[in-house]
Amino acid sequence: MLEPLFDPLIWLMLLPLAWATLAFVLGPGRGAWPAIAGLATQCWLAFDLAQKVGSGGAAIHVVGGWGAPLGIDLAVDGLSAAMLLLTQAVALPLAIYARSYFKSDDPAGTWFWPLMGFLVAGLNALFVSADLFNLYVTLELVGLAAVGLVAAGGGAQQVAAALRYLFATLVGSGAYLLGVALIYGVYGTVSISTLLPLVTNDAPRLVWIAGGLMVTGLMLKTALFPFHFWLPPAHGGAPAPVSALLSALVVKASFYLILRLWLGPLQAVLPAFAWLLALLGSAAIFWGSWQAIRAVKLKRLIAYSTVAQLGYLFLIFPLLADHGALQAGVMQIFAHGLAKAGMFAAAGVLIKATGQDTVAGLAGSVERLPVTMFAFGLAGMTLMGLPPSSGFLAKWLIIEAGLAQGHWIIAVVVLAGGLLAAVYVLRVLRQAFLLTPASATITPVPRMLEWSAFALAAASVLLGLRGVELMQLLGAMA
Amino acid sequence: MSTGFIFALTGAILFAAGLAGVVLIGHLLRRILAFNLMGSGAFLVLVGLAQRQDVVDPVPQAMVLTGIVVAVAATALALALVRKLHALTGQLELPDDVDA
Amino acid sequence: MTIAFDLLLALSLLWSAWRTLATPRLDRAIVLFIIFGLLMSLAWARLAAPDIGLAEAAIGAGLTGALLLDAYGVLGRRQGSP
Amino acid sequence: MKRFSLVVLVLSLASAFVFFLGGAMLELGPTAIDLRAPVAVHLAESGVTHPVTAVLLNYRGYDTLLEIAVLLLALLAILAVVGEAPASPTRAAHPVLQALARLAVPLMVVVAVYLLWAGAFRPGGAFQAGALLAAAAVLLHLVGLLPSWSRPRLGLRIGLAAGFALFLAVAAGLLTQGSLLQYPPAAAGVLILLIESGLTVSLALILAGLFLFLSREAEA
Repeated sequence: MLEPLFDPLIWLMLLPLAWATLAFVLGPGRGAWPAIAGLATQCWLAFDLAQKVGSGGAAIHVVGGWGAPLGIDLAVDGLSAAMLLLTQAVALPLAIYARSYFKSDDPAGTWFWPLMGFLVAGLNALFVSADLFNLYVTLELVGLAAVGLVAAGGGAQQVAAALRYLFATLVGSGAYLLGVALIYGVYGTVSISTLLPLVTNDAPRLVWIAGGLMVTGLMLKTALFPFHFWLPPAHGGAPAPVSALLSALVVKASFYLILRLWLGPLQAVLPAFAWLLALLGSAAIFWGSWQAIRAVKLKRLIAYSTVAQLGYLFLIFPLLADHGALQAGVMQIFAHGLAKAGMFAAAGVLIKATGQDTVAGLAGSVERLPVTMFAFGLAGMTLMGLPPSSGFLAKWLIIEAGLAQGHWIIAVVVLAGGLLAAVYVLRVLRQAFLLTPASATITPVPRMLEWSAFALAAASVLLGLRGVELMQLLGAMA
Repeated sequence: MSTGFIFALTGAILFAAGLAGVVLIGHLLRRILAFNLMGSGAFLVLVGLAQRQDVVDPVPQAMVLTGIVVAVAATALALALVRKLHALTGQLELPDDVDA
Repeated sequence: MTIAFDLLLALSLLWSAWRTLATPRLDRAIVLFIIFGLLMSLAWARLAAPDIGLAEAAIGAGLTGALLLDAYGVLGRRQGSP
Repeated sequence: MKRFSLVVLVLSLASAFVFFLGGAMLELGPTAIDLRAPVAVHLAESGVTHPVTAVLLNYRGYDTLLEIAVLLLALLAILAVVGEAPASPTRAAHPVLQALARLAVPLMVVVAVYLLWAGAFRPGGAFQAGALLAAAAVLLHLVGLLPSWSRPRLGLRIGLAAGFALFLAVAAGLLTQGSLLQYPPAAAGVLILLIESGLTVSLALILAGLFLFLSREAEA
């Protein structure tokens, strides 16, 4: 009976809750080491779990021993295992980064560690949950932790951004909750596995309304165009490690949930909205890229790039009949997650070094901070979709799935988006290659900051060479 | 017309009214009120619709207890942010978002 | 008879919610919101959910109301008229 | 004018939404799953006799675990937002009010203990008890007998986190029984009472903290 005691699935959720609580009790500014030790263990657990799922199929943990629909089930299939892997793999380098980033007197860092712990716990709990109401609680955990991180110790702009974000995320989960209420009203259960055979094409109208509410709420949380208004101030205004966590992971969590509903309990209902989502995704690519090209501030540029890159994820919905489209979506989640975390981390170094957050102020960075600019370039390569990066693989898979099903328009959107990404990435790099103005002063930054940014960006490129393993993992669907 | 159904319908109207309030009202304290109305509406739908035959169902009731606690947590955080914003800017509405 | 009471309660809920959003004075809006919370506890009692009724009265109306009034006291005082 | 058309648009969308939703609600037949039967059947093994408490702390206890995390997290986020500020001096209320509060608070504590104990077999439980204790603290603050909190010292931090930590430890310890939160039927009642007692104290501190940490900052 010792096996459940070491179930990696459950410890991926318990461990971050434990170190978050410990960090809170330890007090203001403390808790970095428990966090890093915890995250390192979680990385190992996530790998272990992915291997088990890859070879043995989906893993289930029956909380309380009751079993759905009376109790709550936790389930991990290939998709969940991939998301867990990405979360730990991004969070660990960012924790190492954050330890050097927040000086001891930085008010933004006072409660960073417990907040980050609850954020990671919420994300992991979300990826393993197989119960619609439990998912609502995890959504709130993620949302409130993210808002707290954005607002922490900030000035008026940051607080305003956090409020905007808070209202968006609360309305989003409110709409999701009403959808769950309607589903419970119709079927008498909120367990995904129990709902799966019950929801059919001739479902009552209420189920369609519920599906619409849940997906709309989650779109708001994912910042899909035209619901992206809250993202640029929040991701652009937060401290760099927070921006990185938010852009790489938090918006992906609500997207994952849309995908989960789409492939799972609401598969009879949601595909009716497929082209609407793809249309909004295309609009997001063009609008986000255009705003990134025009942005004055560096982190604002990167935040708008997130709006654009999220658009690609929604292009896969009309293509999901083909398994390749799911692979494309997950590859894009990984590519953008790693690249954007690396890019925000690099931006944080540049801002610390130059003391300002404008694109124009980057002149001369290449000679002063070569590692960081190289990291920025590598991450940019992934965003543009240049081979051999994972971004290339993701976009290639989308184009392939689109052409295979005769939807060449999707291929056109992807190619145009890549060109626009090249414009805003090259805009930054060109500025960095300019000669240093005589007046510019560059503050030295800790080496650890530069190298953790570099590790993330390099991983986003190298993943392109090892994409096959990830694809195999996805084959293990429930 | 059962008690459950009446309150489920009331909940639907409250949710819509609260949502409209969150979208239309700029004053932040009122927006928090509107958000709370929206939440109460969703809770009423959850219990009311499940009990539309007027038979007690403890499962949605427990869910609503969870939801109420989450709602007060969110409300308190929102109030903290509004008070901070007011202390910093003297405003009770969100300033325009600018990139400069 | 009970249906009539339920309908009356539902209408009072909607009325207090409407007044909460529409009344021009902020302090009245908050008081109306607390009244709304108390009416909600009544509704929970009608739905045979006394646990929620207790929690709603203590947390929904009580604590949330106290938080709102405290915030109003500070923000309203600083701003002059609401 | 633009504002007016926006109001009209949103209100008509909201009305249309209510119309469709209400209409769709009327079409419903009976549900495919009815959880009332399993809730009742397993009540004897759940350790409590009140069905809502059984759902809240046993069948769906995992929801409650995460919910306490949300509450602790909200307090943490508030601390991160408001930062450090000196405790504001409290203004003493009228002596009659203070006397009334001194009378009311012990009564509230007694009722809270009753609610906690009653939760096992009738309406009540940790949430209601904790909320009542928090209300007592807020009352003491309002009449000037309890100052607002300036910052969470170690003792207070332990108190705030203890309920959640205890719940988490019990949940993880029960992994030896086969899964998270799998109470052995014989010990379920005691374990649930233990968790609820811890939660009552921490919930009272957290809910009071939501008020007392916020209250001080604004008066500075």
